Parts: sequence; structure tokens; C-alpha cells
Amino acid sequence: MSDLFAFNGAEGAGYAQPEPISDEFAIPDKLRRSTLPRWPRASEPEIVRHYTWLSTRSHGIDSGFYPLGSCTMKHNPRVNERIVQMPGMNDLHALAPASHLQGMMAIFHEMQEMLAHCAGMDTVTLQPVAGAQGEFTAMRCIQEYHREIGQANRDKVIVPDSAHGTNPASAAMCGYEIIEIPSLENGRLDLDALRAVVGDDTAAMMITNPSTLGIFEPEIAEAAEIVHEAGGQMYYDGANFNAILGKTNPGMMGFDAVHYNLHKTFSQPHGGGGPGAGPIGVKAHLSDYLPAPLVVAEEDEEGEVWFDWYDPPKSIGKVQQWHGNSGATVRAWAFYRRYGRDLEKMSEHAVLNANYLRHRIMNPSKEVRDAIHAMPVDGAPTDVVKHEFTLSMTPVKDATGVTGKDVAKRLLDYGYMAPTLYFPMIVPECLMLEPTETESKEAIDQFADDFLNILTEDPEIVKTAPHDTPVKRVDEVWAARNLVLRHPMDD
Amino acid sequence: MSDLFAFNGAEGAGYAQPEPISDEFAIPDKLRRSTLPRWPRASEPEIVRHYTWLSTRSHGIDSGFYPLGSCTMKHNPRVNERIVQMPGMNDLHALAPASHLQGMMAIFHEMQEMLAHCAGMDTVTLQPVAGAQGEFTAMRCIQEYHREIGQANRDKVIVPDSAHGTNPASAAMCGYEIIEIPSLENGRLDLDALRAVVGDDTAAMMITNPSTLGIFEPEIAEAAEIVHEAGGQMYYDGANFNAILGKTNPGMMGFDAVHYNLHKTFSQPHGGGGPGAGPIGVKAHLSDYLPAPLVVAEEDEEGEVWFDWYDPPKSIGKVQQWHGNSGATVRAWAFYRRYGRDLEKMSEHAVLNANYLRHRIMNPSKEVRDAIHAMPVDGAPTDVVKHEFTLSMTPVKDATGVTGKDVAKRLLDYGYMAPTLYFPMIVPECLMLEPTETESKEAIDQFADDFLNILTEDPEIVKTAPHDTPVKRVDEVWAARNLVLRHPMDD
Amino acid sequence: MVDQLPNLGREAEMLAAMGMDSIDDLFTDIPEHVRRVDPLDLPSPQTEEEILREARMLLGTNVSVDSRPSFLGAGLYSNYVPTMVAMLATRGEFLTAYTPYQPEVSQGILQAMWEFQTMVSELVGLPVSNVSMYDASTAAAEALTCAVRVHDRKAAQKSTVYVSELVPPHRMSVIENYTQGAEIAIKILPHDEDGMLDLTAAAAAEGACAVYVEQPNALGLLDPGLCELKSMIGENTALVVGVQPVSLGLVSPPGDYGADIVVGEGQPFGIGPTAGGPIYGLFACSQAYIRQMPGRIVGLSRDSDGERAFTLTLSTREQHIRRHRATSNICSNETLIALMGAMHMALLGPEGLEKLAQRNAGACATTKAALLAIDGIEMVHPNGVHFNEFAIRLPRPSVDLLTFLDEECEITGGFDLSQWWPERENELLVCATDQIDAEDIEELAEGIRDWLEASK
Amino acid sequence: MVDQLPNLGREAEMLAAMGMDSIDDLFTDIPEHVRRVDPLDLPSPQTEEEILREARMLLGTNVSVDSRPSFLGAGLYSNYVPTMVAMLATRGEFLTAYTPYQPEVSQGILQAMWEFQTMVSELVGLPVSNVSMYDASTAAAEALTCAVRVHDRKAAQKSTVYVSELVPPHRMSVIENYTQGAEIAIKILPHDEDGMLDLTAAAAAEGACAVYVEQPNALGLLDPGLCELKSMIGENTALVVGVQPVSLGLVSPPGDYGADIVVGEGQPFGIGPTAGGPIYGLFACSQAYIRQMPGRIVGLSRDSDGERAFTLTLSTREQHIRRHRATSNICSNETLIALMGAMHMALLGPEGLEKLAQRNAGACATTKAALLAIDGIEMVHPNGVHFNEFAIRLPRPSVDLLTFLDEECEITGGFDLSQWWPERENELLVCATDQIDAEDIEELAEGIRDWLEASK
Ligand SMILES: Cc1ncc(COP(=O)(O)O)c(C=O)c1O
Ligand SMILES: Cc1ncc(COP(=O)(O)O)c(C=O)c1O
Repeated sequence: MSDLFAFNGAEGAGYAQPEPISDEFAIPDKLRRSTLPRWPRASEPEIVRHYTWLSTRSHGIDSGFYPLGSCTMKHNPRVNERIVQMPGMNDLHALAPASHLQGMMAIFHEMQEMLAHCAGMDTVTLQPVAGAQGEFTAMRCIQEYHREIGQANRDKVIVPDSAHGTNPASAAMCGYEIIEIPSLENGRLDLDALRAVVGDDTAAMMITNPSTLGIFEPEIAEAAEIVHEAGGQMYYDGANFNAILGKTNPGMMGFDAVHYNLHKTFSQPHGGGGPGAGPIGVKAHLSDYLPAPLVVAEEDEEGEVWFDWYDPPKSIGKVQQWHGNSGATVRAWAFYRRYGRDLEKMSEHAVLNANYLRHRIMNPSKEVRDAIHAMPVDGAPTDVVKHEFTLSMTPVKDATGVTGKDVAKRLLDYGYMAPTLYFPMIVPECLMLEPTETESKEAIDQFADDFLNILTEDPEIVKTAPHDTPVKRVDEVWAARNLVLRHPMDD
Repeated sequence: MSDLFAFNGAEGAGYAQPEPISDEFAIPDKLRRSTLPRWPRASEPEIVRHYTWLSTRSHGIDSGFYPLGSCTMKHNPRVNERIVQMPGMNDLHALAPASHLQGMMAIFHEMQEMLAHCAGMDTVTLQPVAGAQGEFTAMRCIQEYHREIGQANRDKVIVPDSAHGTNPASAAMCGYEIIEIPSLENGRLDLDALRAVVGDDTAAMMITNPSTLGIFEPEIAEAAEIVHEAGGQMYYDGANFNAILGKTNPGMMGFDAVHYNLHKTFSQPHGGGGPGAGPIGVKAHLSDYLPAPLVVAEEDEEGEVWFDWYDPPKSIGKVQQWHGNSGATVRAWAFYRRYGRDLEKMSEHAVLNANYLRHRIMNPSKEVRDAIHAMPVDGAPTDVVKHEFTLSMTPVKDATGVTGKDVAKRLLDYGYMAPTLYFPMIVPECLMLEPTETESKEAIDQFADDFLNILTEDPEIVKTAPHDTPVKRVDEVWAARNLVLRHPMDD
Repeated sequence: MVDQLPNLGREAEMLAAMGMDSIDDLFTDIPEHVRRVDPLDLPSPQTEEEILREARMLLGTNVSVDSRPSFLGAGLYSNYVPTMVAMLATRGEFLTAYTPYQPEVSQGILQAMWEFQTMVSELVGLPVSNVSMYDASTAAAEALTCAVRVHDRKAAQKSTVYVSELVPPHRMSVIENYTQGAEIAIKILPHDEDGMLDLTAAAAAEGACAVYVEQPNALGLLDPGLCELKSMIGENTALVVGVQPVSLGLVSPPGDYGADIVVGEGQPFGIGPTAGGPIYGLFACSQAYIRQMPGRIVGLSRDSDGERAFTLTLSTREQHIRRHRATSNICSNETLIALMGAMHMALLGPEGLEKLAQRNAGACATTKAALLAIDGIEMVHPNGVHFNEFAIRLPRPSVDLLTFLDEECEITGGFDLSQWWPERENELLVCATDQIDAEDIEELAEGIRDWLEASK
Repeated sequence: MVDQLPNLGREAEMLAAMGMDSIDDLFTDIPEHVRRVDPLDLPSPQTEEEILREARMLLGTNVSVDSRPSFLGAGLYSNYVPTMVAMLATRGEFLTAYTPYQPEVSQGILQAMWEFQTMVSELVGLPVSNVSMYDASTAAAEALTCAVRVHDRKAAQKSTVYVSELVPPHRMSVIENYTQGAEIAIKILPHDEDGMLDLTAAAAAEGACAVYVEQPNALGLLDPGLCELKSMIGENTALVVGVQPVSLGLVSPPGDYGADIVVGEGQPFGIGPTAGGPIYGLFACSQAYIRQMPGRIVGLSRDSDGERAFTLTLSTREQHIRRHRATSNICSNETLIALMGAMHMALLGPEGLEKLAQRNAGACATTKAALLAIDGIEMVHPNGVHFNEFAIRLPRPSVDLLTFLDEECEITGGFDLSQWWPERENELLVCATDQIDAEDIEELAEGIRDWLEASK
């Protein structure tokens, strides 16, 4: 065990810096700090070893299969990391004049265009720094649009019960009231339920397609028509965009606004929770409301291109203080360039891998089948899924008492990250699996075999899993009850 | 388990390169390769995961305490790695004109001077790429020197029986006959034994001080006198230089030539076995024989310094085709700059840590002492050691059957690299420990406690160790008997 | 052809296993009328080599703050980040992990974030920190909505917060976007001639839900008056303070003078200005706000063997559980950059932090002295004590000087304050961090003198 | 003060535990007469920041092959190394480990080296490879001493080896240094006008211990005649072939035409030219040489549970066991660079290797065609087939052209062959790797035309 606060070197002996160029500065008496923070006193060797040790207690995609549904945990091409560490990126100032940022703005411009094209939108801003912030930003644009056209009364946002939690949370932050509509038995969007709630107080409907169940909503265009007829806007949660590039796009489906999770579709290293990037694209009628600034390209007489900042005339202002997660934009640019028009192949393989994994799990050999206590069932019945799928572990629970969570924990023992657990909430004992396109057939086969094997194991072993992880099952209730949120410094 | 040769993608689907700029080239029919090597067919995601997995099955200094005696496994400051990856280093060509290499040559020149100063030598070459090659190079210089002065008959090299294996091996490669002299009971150099073998056939004596037992040879100057009187040269194996910087130097002790293990004293990452760098320094009478080229500095009228290559007039030629391990030289330069004249502090702390560890192990609390089956004994009795020390585990073996090797393997279970085992050969059941200056008191205390604890454990547990490592005890005999030296490709 | 797909060329085999013939069989669920017909109008895939070459070319046209003397700060600061930070943070286990939903295989990042919380808590003098917000502006905005949720029930001035007039407009815009949904009224707190908060006016904030001020403020001024605020506004009004965290090596932690919530740009710890992102926002608070705070929090716990273990906690505040009643919509955050910040802080240690603050203060003071010595240059706040930056008044618009310095001297001279406040046309905000040396300052002074000369 | 010592400032505490008063007590064993009195005459310690700044300044004055068109090869080749390589090889577990003496905690590097052995074996067509030599020259030298140890007993020409006259002098010098101790006689094998080995003369090598030739040779020539050598010299004489490993994507592995030992510079796989080091030497051989080969070797084994495991093996050949009777003195080797090579090879795969060879061959052919088209430029070996490089003959000394190209055109034009062979004063060795594009070639041709013009 390595404890940062046990590093206990002599005062001032750690990491050295050059001397201040002057000590002729003053701090007002009242504001002079009396005691320094109790940070560790360590030398570089200790710190390097500490964080190396910590890293060995974490699991990333680089460590193994990471089928965390809805998160699109794909491989991160390493050159992208090299690029963001290059001079001219990490050492740029956001407020430098445009003449200092032409290379970066060229990349921004290309990304705006590419993202708009892929989603069938007219205008894209790169400012939002996460999917949730993209949702919030787009809803703010819709809100201002409605205010501008005299429909400030539209104060309700419709979301299916299968929606990701950020959808209602983002809309609520704008001040909207949330109307949740139930899904059909088969997990699909219920058009009747939608019809029942739309009206002239409908600001928008927020929905993702393929849905969080991994299935394509065949009646999406009809839904859009219903909402549009009522005067509402259609918002596309782009978290599942990885499934459809080149096959369809939100514009065709009738959406007015969309966010992209660059950290899903365009492979950002998720870094233990972020950073991400959540650009949004909108149709022309919403373009003037986008956060400022966008990048525009101007060509002079000699054909030289100059990039400039542009503030949309009715802009909602800013949602992040600078230009969003520029570094994420540059990584995503490098990723996109690696695929180019083969982004379509990317989606094909994401869908191929998901269907193949589903097939392998749902069709065990007779021998394996006979050994299994109970088989999971489809979260939503369907012939093909898109990039992910859900399994309900209810039959397993009924037969053995082994919950979805138990299976998830047991998978950790096999060296896997667990699938997404208990989301979407409408599937009981839900496991949600998304292999992504960067897993090999062998890796998928192996996972399927191991998954099925768990269903044959002694339920006691599964219920008490994990056994071979850095720590055993963690007591989350204890944490919430005791709230030890920092080192007490008293030992 | 990850097996590189199980990666089995479709032909040509892996890592992409730009197309050749022309396919108008010919390979003579007879020389056209018929089948490509059976290398893996893998995509970047698979390769990244493979090597990540492999790395988690290896232990470096970054993973934990690494008291591998004689190897000086100290922390590698990370900025050094950054520097060698910078433009102007990795992308330099060794045969570029000197005008293209001025920055590198400036660093070389500074290193030549610094190393000469620290060792009390007159001239330094950076060409040898490892300690062993340094030994070989210096012995070649001595050989040519003797030939030049008409003493080609000097064909014997004296080494103490405690010498590192490379010493006799390097001398033998030059064509010398090796005379091994036994150490005294207390591990020290036996001057009488030396006197008995020196003569007019003595080319040189090779010795390290502090010796491989970690003790300073008090009579080193006397030994040098004996050898010099017989017309021989004194060669200093610099592997243990970490102990004495600023306190003494081989020049003062009477040595004529010395190698430096930059990868020990000056912190190169050892990289699983290398690269290292083994510059040598010599006294003036040997300077003309050094390998070509050296770097010299010339100042012009305006005080501008120009660096040039210089071929010593009687040079033995080359021992490596280029300029040696230039990257290692640059890392060592960055390391030296970090310490400057505090290199003396470095040695002080290396010695402090070694003595403290020895003290902690040899002086357990009464309680611990009572629980111990048997205590190890000093490899060589002495008041103070230098940067390392040896323990003989013979009492432990006699009492419990637990060998030095068993204890070494058991240490692996505690998260440590084992000490050097069974070297020097003159200490029975030898463990050789070198903590280096970059271990904290806490880390040393913990290691000492764990080491002592092993001596209290059930001998069966120790004899069958390790238990908690990626694999259990490896059968070296099986490997030597079966010689499976590559993947058979038939499974 | 793209080279990132391990199953390229093996589609047939996999489809056959499923009883399918072609990739199209996988997309039969997309109705005709929403099916794309044309392929994506995008260029061919490129190789790693080609992308790297093009990136080098494009980024090479940027003018970075490291490539020349740069006095541009205004909320993003250049500073030296130790090599260790990038080398360790890019280890795959950190880099390629997602939110630690499975604590058993995420102890590393969880412990690192718990340590981060501890170091931030120590730095700002408050007991609780989360594991990062998007940036300082969203942190400030969510601090205000958080304070309203906590205090509104008892507040005399319902849904009302007071914000310093010196908050930079970009940050202010974010605050407005984030607070308008909850219909929060924002009242502005004026400053006096010396750039100090007008404490008399601030008294009006009593009974509101929160007051938001910055220390140092946007003009680099340290304001001792802020120490009086908490006693003026009372227990039921949250004092929210925005900080430049490096300053806290010399300046009192706001917790010591009564701050209830402290926010700020964590960026100077761990990462360069990086064109403004990804960076990370700091968010720390006192106990009373815990259940209303936004963002992820790591707590200590134990495993089924009773061993120490860490886990995300208090997640019932979050969107994935509480949905539209969540304390915030934040889901992906900036953990990786916060991790880099933690590594940087851990390496600095207490005295390293102090030294870093001294280096920044020393560079600022030296720059100030050098510019003051120039005829024609005035301090906007001659009585002020500055950290990192200060405003000077020029005889002509600062944009002229900036252009001159940029084009004639290859110096990035600072920030034209009229971009924030049009009335400050002749004012320039000059920032000096630890990365500015005496030579840079001399060059700047020289350049300004030349400009003054040239325009005579 | 230096910042790398965790126990700085804690000396007293540690000394006290040992009953000592001062650091000097630790050095009482050094007798007065060998005690240094003056402190080291070295500068003050510097911080990471300062060292990095100075390194950037110093290395920045170097002119690298990546910063301009460079046609300099001659044994060190510029090539693109995928980003993944440096990022993964610098993981601390690889970077900071030493020789895997404890296989139980070194399975990663051991397996990686076993895989390296396999890939090298496949590449060169021989069953055994070690885990690296210092460089190609020491590999060649130790191949010869190894061959002498194996064959000397039965050899008709005792202690005699034959070496191609086209081996570059620097490599030759290393060979001489390494072989003189064993009193090995080196005889030189001549070449014909076309730069092909003179096979008639080579017949004289029968009965010697070894023949050393290179494919391609130092002038870039592929020599089909080498395929005849083994049958001429027979079983009891080792055929040792030096290779540029990238060429083996197109060219027969020497094992296929009878080589007993293959050596070469591994450098193009895994690392840039890096001023000539650290790089790594390849060494592969057939079964008969295993027990006499130099260097470390990894073997498959099993652990006490019967699980697959790897370990160093055949160590009884090595100096730490056999001391002066060891097969070589090599101890520290170049494993880390070999690991980088392995990663590069693994990522390329078979077709990637072929493509890389094609790119090199294509660039070489295009360059050759472009230069041949210039009036006044002649091929030294017009009938030759070249890989990577070729020699041209100029009307005047090549050093003149190189200076002109360097100073006037910012091109590194190649290698002045008179540095190796004084009689080749007017000959220039021009190399084009995968990193040379059509534009570079055009610039070179242009530069040469300008030089010819200027000197008319
Ligand atoms: C379906 C869906 N929508 C929205 C989001 C929110 O994205 P972010 O985490 O980038 O804020 C997520 C992320 O997990 C998601 O899965
Ligand atoms: C005492 C001693 N001498 C010489 C050497 C040889 O050095 P190298 O491994 O660099 O060839 C070593 C290395 O282990 C050593 O410990």
C-alpha cells in the first residue's frame, strides 16, 4: 500500500525550482497565509513510484476488454496523444490573437464542417466540453429561439423513460419541466404516449437513436413529425452516434439539434472520468443562437485562407470560458483523419461486433447450455442490434439469487471491466454491453465464453465476487454513511 | 495470457503506411524473398494491450524497492527521458558533419571533462557502450601501450577472486591470461598474494574499490605501488563509483585507467538489461591510444567555441561503430547537471542508506530476534560499508534449509526485487544489497522489517516461494534442457 | 484503408456465424426513408505518419506562449509542468479508464482523486472537494445554483445572488446561462477606485443566497476587504470565492476568511494553457453544501475483508440516479487533468507551492516596477497589491501596442481590457508568471518604450 | 540543492540510529592519503526546468535529419517509428527494470524478448536469435570469434576468417579490435567492377573458420552471388551475413542461402538514427552455434505449477558464470531498444514489413533515376541493383557538393565515400529511405544541377 500523505521528507527538500527573480513583492498582512497546506513532502522517486503503483490498481481499455455500454470504450490511437503534446497545442493561449491560432482554427473549422456533414446539420460549435454540456447548450439555444419567436410559453421537454440521466438533468437546468414517457413493452418508443403529451407547451423532445437499449427506433421520423407539428424541437442525444455513421444521420431523421460525444465516437481517452467534448450541431434556424465564437474561413483574392472568430448574432453567450476542450478537438481531428470516409466502416464494425457478441452469448453450445443455471434474456427483443445491447439477468436471479451486479463483479475476476449495470432503468437486472469496433473476434469470443462460464459457476462464488482484484467487494453504503472525503491527517 | 503470435488478423489489415512513392524497383530473381516472416497480424489496439499486459508482468524501480547489489538501481529522473526524445537528439545522424552536431558535441565535451575530473583522470572517451566494453577498451589501450613501449611480453592480467565476471572475460578477449588471486579471510585484497604473482609479465591488475563486497580497500595505494613497480597498469572497474564521488577518486588511488558505468552512477534506465554506457578515463600516458574520435573544443578569436572531432594518434580504432550510446551520454549529462557538485551528496546518501539498511537488518529488536530461526552474517566483517554490502545466509541454511535463493524468491512476494544472489562468489550463500541514495528511510525500514520477517516464517513457505508473483518458481533446468528459444509456430 | 479495426477482412466469417450474408443485414432495421444513400463525402483514410506530419505542419503555424516572451494571462497561466506528470498520467490504466463505476478495479484512480480532494481541501481551507468541474466558470456558476438550493428556503432575498462587477464577461456569461433556468437574479457588486470591493454596497447582500467574488480579482488585485465579507453577509448567505490556486502559496485560503465555497481554474497545476481546454475547475465547500454540490466525489470505504478501499460516493445527488432533480447534469468531467494537477501538487509539496507562488509574485512585481519606470505608462490601480497581473493605462489604445509588440518585437504583450470592458480601451492587463525572466521583462519594457517613441 | 534525495535533511536521524554523529563517520575507512581534500570543482545543482531549457537550447543547435531532406544513410537509417513504441517502451516496468535475473517478476520483458527472438529468427531465416548485441559492428565481430571457436578444431586454415573488402572501415576496426586477442587472421575478399563479391577469389575461404559478407553491401548493392557462397566454402566454414533488416521484406533471408550466422543493425526497427546510439545489434544463428554464441537468450520453461513461463537460459556461456572462459564479455546489452524494435515489428506484421521495404526500395529507385538523368553524374555501379543507397561519381570531390548542398540548399546530400576509402574522393553515397518523398528528390536533383552549373 502506498499512501501519499505518509511521504514525510524534510522541509523544503523535495522537487526543486529556480529561485524567484525577485523577492520584492508584498502580500497584504491580512491576506498572508499563516500555515502551508499539509501536502506531502516527497521527492520525485517517491512520487513516481506512488503513481505507478496507483496505476496498476486501475483498469483501462489498455488493460483489457471494456464493454461498458453507452460509453463506447474504443481504442485510443497513440499518435493522438503525441499530437496534443506537441508545441503549438499545449502551449497555446485561448486569448491570443487569431493570427497566433491559425493552425488550431484550421482544425476547428475542419471539425465543424465534418461533424455537420456526418450528422446532417447546418452549423456546429465545438465549445461544450461534455455530452451533458452539449445537451444543456442545445436546450439553451432552443429556449432562446422559442423566446425570440414569441413562444416562451413552451416550458416542457419530453424524454423517454429509457433516456440517459443527463437528458432530463440538462433540460431541468434550463428551467424546463420534464415529461417522461414510458417505452413500449418491446423497449421501443411509444408514439401514442408521445402524442398524448405533446402540445403547444412542448419545447422539445430529447431522444437518442439507436436508443439506450441499442435498438434503432424505426418510427423516429414519425416521432419527429409529431413533435414538429406541435411546434416543438427534436434533440438528438449523440452518445450512440457510433452505430450509424454513413448509414443515416439525425438530420434525415428529423432532428433540429444534436450533440456529439467526441470522447465516444471519436475516441478520446476517458481518463478515469474525463475530459470529454460535446460539440453540438444545429439546423439553420438555430444557428444564430449558438455559443460564441465559431470559426469561419475567409478566402482572400490570392486564394489564401484566413480563419476568424465569428459571434452568432443572437448567441446565448458562453458555456465554457474559452474554446471548449481544444485538445479533445485536436485528438478527435486526428482520429477522424485516420478513418476519413471509412468512418462508415467504423460503424459497421461497431455493429458487427455487438451483434456477434450478442449472438455468441445468446447461443451457447449445447454442452455449455446444459451447464448453465439460467440464461439471461434480451433487454428488448429484436433481430439485430446496433452498437450495443442489453441483457436482463432476471432469470438468473430467479434461479440462483445471482444478481446482475454479482455477474458484473465476477467479470472483474476474469480481467474484464464490467458492462454498464442497471441502465437503462426500464430493463430489470440490466447489463448493457458495447464491445466497440476495436475488439478482435478472438477477444469477443473469449469474453462470451467467460461470460457463459460464470453462469455455470457455483452461485456462491459469483455472489461474493470479485476475488482476484486489488480489493474485494467494496462497501458503498459504508462510504456514504461515514463520508470520509479526505485524508484526516491525524494519523 | 496474451500471446503475440495468436494475433491473427486478415492479411494486410494491420498498421497502415503511406504508399511507396514508386514501384519501379527490382530485386534480383535469386534474391527475391518467397515467403514473408510469420510475424503477427495485429492492429494497434491489440499490440497496445499486449505490451501493456506484458509490462504489468515486470518489476522495475518504479514498481518498488530494487536492492540489486552491484547494479545501482537508482531512480531515473523523468526529464532525462523527455530530453532524449526531443528533436535534435533521436533524429541525429552520427555521420553528419560536425557543424550539424555542435550541441551534442558540447554535451560530449562537458561530459568528458566532468568524468575526468570526478575520477582524477586526464582523458575520457565516451565510446564504449557498456561497462564490459569499457573494460575491454581500456585493456586494449593498455595492450597497445605495452606493445608500443616494447613490452608486448606483458600478457597476464591479475584479478581478485571477488571481481565481476566481466573483468576476466574482457581481459581474456584481448588475449590476456588471467591470474586470479584469493581474497583474505576478511574479504580484503591480499597484498602478499598480489606480490606473489606480479612480475614483468604483468600487464595490469583489474580491481574495483569499494570491492564487490561493498568495502573500501584501505591498501589500494599500496597495491597500485606493487603493480606499478612491476611495470603493470592499474585498472579501476568503476561499477562501484557511486560510493565515492567527492570523497576520493581512482586517480588518487593510483589507477591508470577506469571505466564508468553511466547506467549505474549516472542513472540510465536499465531497460530490462540495457542500454548502458561505459566511458573510460585514462591517465595521460594512455590517452593517445583511446578509440577515435574524441571531442575537442577550440576557441576562435571572438571567443566562440567550436567543437571538433579528434583522432588520438595511436588510437586503437573503434569499439562501437558510431559515437557510443550518445543518448545515454545525454541522459547522464542531464543527471549530472541535476546534482552538479552535489554529486558528493549523492555518494554520501548512497553510503548512508546502505549502512542504515545493514544496521536495520543486523540489529533487529529483541522480539524479532527471538522469532528468527537464524541470523545471516556479514559477508565481510567491517565497521562501515560503502554503497552496498553482502550477507551470508549460511547460518539460515544450516538452521532451516532455507537458501539464499529461497529468501530472494520470498522477497518477490513482498513486492521487492531480490538482491543480487551468489555474487561475489567468495561469500557463501551470498545476498548482496544496494539500496542506492534514492530510497527513503521509510522504504528502507519497511524492507528491513520484511526481510527480518521472512527469517521468522515457516521455512516451507520460504522454500516454495514465490507465491504471489505472475508465475511461481520457474524451472531453469527445464529451460536449459529443452531449449525452446522461439515460438514453434505449429500451434 | 483504415488500420484500426482488428476484424477488417474477417467480416464474412463473423457474419456467417450469425447466419448473415452481408454487412447490410445488420442495418435492415433502419427504414428506407431515413437511410443515407450517398457515402460520406469525406477524404480517404490517412496513415499515422501522414496525420502526424500534417498536425506538425498545422500546429507549427500557431504562435505559442512558450515560443516567445508572453505576458498574456487573464485567467489562463503559463507555468512549468514537471515531466513526470505527462509521463505518468498517460499510462494506459489512467488514460484509458472511464468513470470508476467498479471500484474493485479502479482503486488507483479513486485513491488519486481522494488524495486530490485532500490536497485541494488543504489548499483552500475547506473540508470537502469534488474531483473536478469543467472549468472555473462552470464551477462558479454551479456554486451559485448550489448555494441557492441550500439557502433559498430561508433567504430574505429569494433566488438572488450578488456577483462582483470585475468577474470577466466570459465567465459572467457562463454564470448567466447556468443560473437563468432557476430564475436566479444576479445583482452586481461595485468596486472602488482602487479596484477594491465596495464593502458598503456589499452589505446589501445580506439575506441573499450567495455572494461571488474573486481573489485575486480579474485585474490581478488582492483585496483584503474580502476578509470582512462573511461577517457582513452572515451564516445564511454563501460566500463563494474564485481563486488563482497558485496564489494560495502566499495568500490566505478563503476558508480561513469565511468562504463557504471556493472555485477556480485548476489549470496552473498540471497542464499548460492548452488553448483553454481540457483544463479543470476546482470546487470545494464546507459540510453544509455537500449534499447539494455538483460533480463526483470519492469516499473512503472498506472491502468485504475490511481492507481500506475507495469508492465514488454521494451519487444520489447525480443525474444517473436523480435524473432531473440532480444537483447538476455533469457526467463526464475532467478527472485526467485533475490527476495531472494532483501529481503536480504532490511533487511540489508545501514549500514547493510557496516557492512557486513567490516566483509568480516576484515576476509580477519586477514587471510592474519595470513598466512603472517608463514615462507615459500609468498603473490603473497604483495603490493595489497584485498577484500575477496588473493593469496599466496607455496614452493610446492598447490594441495598438499589442500589434506593435507582436509584429515588431515578437512579444505577446498582454490582454487588451477593452475586449472585456469597452471603456477600458487604453488599458492593458499584463501578466507575469514563473516562466517570465528578467530578460523577457527588459524586452517588454524596451518594446513599450519603442512604441511610445514611434507614436510621438 | 539537489532534489532527488528522499533522505536529505534526515541524515542526523538515520546516523543517530546507527550511533553515528556525522556523515564523515561513514567514510572513516578511506585512508587519509587517498582522501580528497577539495570539493568537486563542479557547478551548482540545477533544477529540472533549467536543465530542460539548456538541453532544448543545445540540442536545438543540432541539425537533424528530420528537419530537412537528408540522403545520409551509410549504416544508420531514418525511418518512421510508430508513436506507440516510445509510449509503451517507456512504461516504468520496462524502462526501469534490469536484466531479468528473477524470472518470476520479469515475465513481461522475458516474453517480449522471446517474441523478439522469434521475429528475428523468422526475419533472417535462422532458428536462434539472442536478445541483442551492442550494435552491428560488435555483432559482426563476435560472430567471427564465435565461428572460430566452433570451427577452429577442424579448420584447415586455422584461426582464419575472410571478410569482404566492402565492410565499412569503422566496422572493420571494431572487428579487428575484437579478433586480435584470439589472434585471428583476417583475409580480405575482393569485389569485381560491378561491386559484386569476386566468387573465384572467395573459393579460397574453404577451410577457414568463417566468411563475413554484407547484403546489401556498404554501397547499397544486392549481390545474388552470395547465394553461391555456402556451397563453395562448405559445412565447416561459417557463412556470416550482415543485413539491413528492412531489406528482408523483399530480399531472401540469408538463412535461405546458407548463412550460419546473421548479424546487422536492428536500428531501423524501433528507433531513429539517434546519433548512433543506443541502437542494437542483431545476432541470429543456426543450432550448431548456440553454445558458443554471445549474449543473453530467453527460453521457454514452466513454473512449479506447470504453467508456461520464460527465463534466461544457457547462461553457462556467460561471463558471470564462466568468467574468462565466457563466450563474450557482454553483460548490459541493448534490451530496451530491442524491445522497441520488437514492438515496431509486431505492429508492422508481415505485409507491413514488405510495404516498408517497398517504400525504401521505391524511394531509392526514384532517387537513382532522378540523379542519373543529370548530365555529369554517373553511377559507380551502373549494373547494380540497389537497396536504400547507391554510389554516384561526380566530376569533383563530393565534399564540395555536400558543402554546397548543406549551405546553399539546406540538404544533407549523402556520405562522402572518401571518408571511408580515400581513393573514392569523387564518390558520393546517396541514401533514400521511406522518409524521402518526391519533393525531396526534386530538391536534391535541383541542388546538384545548381552545383554543377556553378562550378562550370
Ligand atoms: C446516452 C448518453 N447520453 C449522454 C451522455 C452524457 O455525456 P457526457 O458524459 O459526455 O456528459 C452519456 C454519457 O455517458 C450517454 O451515455
Ligand atoms: C562490478 C561490475 N563490474 C562490471 C560490470 C559490467 O558492466 P556492464 O553490465 O555495463 O557491461 C558490472 C555490471 O553489472 C559490475 O557490477
